[in-house]
Amino acid sequence: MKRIYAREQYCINCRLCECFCKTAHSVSKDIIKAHKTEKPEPVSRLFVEGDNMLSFAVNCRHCDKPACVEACITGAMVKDPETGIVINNSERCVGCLSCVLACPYGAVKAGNIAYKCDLCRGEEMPACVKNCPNRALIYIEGGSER
Amino acid sequence: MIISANSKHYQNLNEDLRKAYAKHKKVTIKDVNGQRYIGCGLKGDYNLDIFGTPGNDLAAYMDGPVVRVSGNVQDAAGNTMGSGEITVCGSAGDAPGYAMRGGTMYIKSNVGYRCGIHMKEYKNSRPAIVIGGCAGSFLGEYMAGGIIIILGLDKPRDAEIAGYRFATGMHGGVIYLRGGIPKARISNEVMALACDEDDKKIISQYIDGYCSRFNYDRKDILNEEFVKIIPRSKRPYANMYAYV
Amino acid sequence: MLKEGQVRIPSGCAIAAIMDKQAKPFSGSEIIKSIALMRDRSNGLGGGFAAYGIYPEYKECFALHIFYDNNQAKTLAEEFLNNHFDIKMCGVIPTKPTAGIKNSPKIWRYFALPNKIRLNSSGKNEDEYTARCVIRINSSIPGAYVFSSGKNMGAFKAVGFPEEVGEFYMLDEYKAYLWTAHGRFPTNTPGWWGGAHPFTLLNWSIVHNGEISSYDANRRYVEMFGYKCNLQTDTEVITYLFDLLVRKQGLSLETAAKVLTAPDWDIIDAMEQEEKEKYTALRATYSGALINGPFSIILGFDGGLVALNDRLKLRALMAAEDKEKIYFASEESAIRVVCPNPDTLWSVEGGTPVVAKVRG
Amino acid sequence: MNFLNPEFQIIRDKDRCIKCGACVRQCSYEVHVSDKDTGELYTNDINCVACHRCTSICPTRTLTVKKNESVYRESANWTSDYINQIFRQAETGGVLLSGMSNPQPYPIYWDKILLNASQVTNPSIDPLREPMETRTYIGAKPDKIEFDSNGKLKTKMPPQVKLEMPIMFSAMSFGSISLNAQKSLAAAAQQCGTLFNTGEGGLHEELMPYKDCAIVQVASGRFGVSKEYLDMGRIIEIKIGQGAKPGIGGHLPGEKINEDVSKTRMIPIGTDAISPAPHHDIYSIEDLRQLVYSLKEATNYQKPVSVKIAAVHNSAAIASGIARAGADIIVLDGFRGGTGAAPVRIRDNVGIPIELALAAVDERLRSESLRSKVSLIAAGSFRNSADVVKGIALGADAVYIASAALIAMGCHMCRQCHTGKCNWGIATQRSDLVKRLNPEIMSQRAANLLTAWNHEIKEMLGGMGINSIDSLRGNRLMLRGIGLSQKELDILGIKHAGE
Repeated sequence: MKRIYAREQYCINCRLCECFCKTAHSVSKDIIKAHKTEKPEPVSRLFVEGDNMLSFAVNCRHCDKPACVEACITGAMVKDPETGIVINNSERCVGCLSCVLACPYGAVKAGNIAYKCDLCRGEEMPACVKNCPNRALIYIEGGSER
Repeated sequence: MIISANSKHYQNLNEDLRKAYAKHKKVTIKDVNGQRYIGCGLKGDYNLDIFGTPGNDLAAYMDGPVVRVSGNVQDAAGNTMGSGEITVCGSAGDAPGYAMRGGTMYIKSNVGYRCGIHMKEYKNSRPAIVIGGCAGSFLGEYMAGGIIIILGLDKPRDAEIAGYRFATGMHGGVIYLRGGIPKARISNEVMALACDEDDKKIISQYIDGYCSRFNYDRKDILNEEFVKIIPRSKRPYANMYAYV
Repeated sequence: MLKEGQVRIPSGCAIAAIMDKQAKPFSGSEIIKSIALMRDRSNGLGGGFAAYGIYPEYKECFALHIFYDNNQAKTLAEEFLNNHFDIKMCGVIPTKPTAGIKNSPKIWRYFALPNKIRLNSSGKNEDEYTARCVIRINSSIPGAYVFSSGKNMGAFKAVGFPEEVGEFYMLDEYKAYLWTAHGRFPTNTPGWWGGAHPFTLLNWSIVHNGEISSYDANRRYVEMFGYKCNLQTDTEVITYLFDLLVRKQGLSLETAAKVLTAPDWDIIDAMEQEEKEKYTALRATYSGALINGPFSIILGFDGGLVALNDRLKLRALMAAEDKEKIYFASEESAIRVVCPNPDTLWSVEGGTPVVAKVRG
Repeated sequence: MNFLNPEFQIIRDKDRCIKCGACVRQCSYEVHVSDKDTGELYTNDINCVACHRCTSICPTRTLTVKKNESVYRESANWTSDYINQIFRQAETGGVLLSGMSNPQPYPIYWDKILLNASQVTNPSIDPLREPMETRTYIGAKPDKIEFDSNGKLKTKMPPQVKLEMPIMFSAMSFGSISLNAQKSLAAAAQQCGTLFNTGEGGLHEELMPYKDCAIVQVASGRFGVSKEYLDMGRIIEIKIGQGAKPGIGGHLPGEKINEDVSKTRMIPIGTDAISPAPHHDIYSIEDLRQLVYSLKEATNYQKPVSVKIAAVHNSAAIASGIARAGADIIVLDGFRGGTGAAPVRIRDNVGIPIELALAAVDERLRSESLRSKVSLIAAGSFRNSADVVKGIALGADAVYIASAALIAMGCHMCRQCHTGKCNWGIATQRSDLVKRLNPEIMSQRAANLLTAWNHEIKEMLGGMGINSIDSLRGNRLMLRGIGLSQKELDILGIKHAGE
């Protein structure tokens, strides 16, 4: 399946990926509203680690055998058998955060419930990849993960 | 009605012709040599039979008449022709059928450079040029519609059926060529395909026209496969521009 | 208003040529008939002819045809000629009054041999010596213009339609084995006799149809080699290019023609290695001699001619042959008017020279 | 106390700002500051150089860079630039240094030259469908081409280099620009069938795949020059001078000599890389011949040798001397050419415009029958394809571009190259900045620029009724001056519009 890969040699720590992820996961889909007025505040599903010298975006791997799915106590976390996308169903998630603990990459974000990358669900290009100004994020077929 | 062109200047000849058209639908013009604009702008169901070598711009803007030339024609025959028919029992010079919108040209032998340049079609008007021999370079340049059929009959052994930059800028219409042509001569804007049944019907129809006019045997023409050349895109240059 | 030479004038034209393949001389009436048929391609502001083999009795001498605007020009030019040449014979070129030919300058011809002493001390051969003298008269003696300088050949030209020019010079009374002709359609020349075609230098003569877009690139290129483009005409610069490439650089006529109308790079790229190297070398070296824009030309020389079209073939040029003769003209009808049924008739292709030489 | 008035002012639209902090993290000049406690964003306008990295990166287009409205009392004589320069010199006692090209309002002749087009008497040519050739061969040409009796080529051609378009990337060394920038240019050159120039910085090993489209430069410091280096280039260029700073050497400060730069320049890390003003083996024209031939000997006469000079008052005579010294190519660099760092007084006052120098050199070479033997490359601020067409019509075989290529890669002409803090990752060796320039993106942008210009050149040629760049070269009839004096027209060798 196509996955998002970070290329730290081109990551410039601008963190626009975070802004655009947050916007993509907002109701308004408007970058200013998403950041300034929308309630509940939308959550970016990825985050940039590091500083100007070395940085990279941490993102869900959509593992072949996802630990988060195994750890989920409510069945909210599922891997779509067709697309391979691992999605947290916010209706079912009770916020126990077992998945956060289970993820070996630290790619699931804790909040009231768990938040994670959904590859922008069927968009041709996830928002973070599309808006990365330096192609530090790429969305390609990259073999298997775990 | 028979008119002799006999060294007349074209203005005098065409003046005589205009008088003739007022009374006659069929006009034969003899001893033509170099007189320009014969049949130029002529509209209606006239029949012109021309003996000799008419000058440039034969049958330009012509709408309807049937013209037959016993010899060769010079440059720009059928220029911007609307409808009708031109049969040339010899060769044509450069740019025959320039911007032709309708009607048919049958040329028994060769054509010069830029044959069928900027031919176009609209609604039911679909111009066609049938070339019995070979063509010079830039055949079908800018071609936007219509049909060119090129037969390469009596082609010298080492010659190609058409010159360089074949179908350059073509963005409409179709060219059928008998046998092949080296890829290097064909422009990037077009692709070569095998002919399907519809193509074969069209080819067959025009070959019948050619054979009946020049007394040729169909079999001698259909003994080779035809290749169809069509444009890759209606808008070959759509991505070339940036707006500021 | 400035005359040609002071300003560059675009022009269109008709051209024609007839050559007897056995070098048998024939009257000028035939070529006049051929060029006259294309009257609609000229506008009466220039016509001319070149004839080869017309002066057998003086075939060793350079035949200098000169226009003089006034007596002073003649005095100065003759002084120069007497200093540099031995004049074997001279006189007025006979003409007859012709409707349409007006404001004739004085037209003289001189049969001349280079002055031996001067020639020797110049260190040049007699062609180069004579060419330099011609260029000097034309660029430094106001009102004098040498319009023909070959051996056993001559150019005849004037402001008028070509058939009038032929009548004016009584060319039906000359006999040549090769004739070329030109009818001119300049946009706006005030009508200067020197500007008519053919343009000649030594035995080269050129008639030309079209306007070249590369003019200044070509001019500045040939001027590096000692030529002076006084007329600012395409024809002049093309003549010099041929003279440079063939006479001075030693290229064959065919190769020179291939320099002027170089094959496109993609065609060169597709050639066999050896040919590719050859054409790449020619194009890279003589890039300043590439002629661009529409033209068809007929170059006359001793014993033959070259017919050449630009590489995109933007001008028409037809050729035909029968048993005795070879014909060229801008239009087929201009050939058929003198040769109704040639054995072969074809269109000269773009960038592909037709070289015709007399036998023997 | 700082006497300087900030040149620029940054306006932040608070309604649009989402406080993402990208501006803070992206500005190497530390203009944008985030308050640690409140998260509010502020600006230090005095540091702003108007490089526009922040305005470009800002996802909500919140920022505007303006000229500072706070002004000194106006004077046509004592402009704020001159006052600020004095403040700076008073503060430091230093020679003023700046990057990029001469910003002074000297006449730009390109903008006073108009091109011709065909109407009626000859046809314009449609470059989309008819062949339109912009290929050029550079290198010395023989006096004539000879064939043997079998028609085989007898003349041995001096080494020729094929350019698919008459535009090359001018010398920009690794050191003055980043490796990523150089890599982008190299890849673009390769893609477009043209050349890039290593400048005086050697050839980094990561550029080996592009060696066939490299011009290697030998300058007075001889940095990176080795037999391998000379063998690698398609052309060897001797750099005598540079348009931005004629008569001045170069100086790459030790802090830019990191490990990588040190390796390609073949000098220790941290040492200043000083290029002397002259080559100390060339004090006269015959010495140039000696250097030209030493390079030819060293490379077995396989490569054209080029000599680059700054356009100065006596360029025409110097150029004919260079031709006679055996150079295959002459490069003329006009005074509007860019640079990584130049003394401001030199940059702004020394040299002449490329248009005049080119016209004079081409004419002189022709009058001495030398022009067809050497190639002539013009440089020094070709800003667009029309400048290129005009340059070739004045007599150049091809042109060099550098600033335009950098602009294609993000350069905003802020003229701070000398600081090494280039926010666009171009004129810097700081790894956090260099990585901002992704060669995958930037090589394509540079190639796009060349491709677009080449298309435009073809359009202009076609309009003139010309289908080969060969017929444009030196074709000054295609040019007319507008608003120029007779003297200027004479030097340019062109007529006035309307003539």
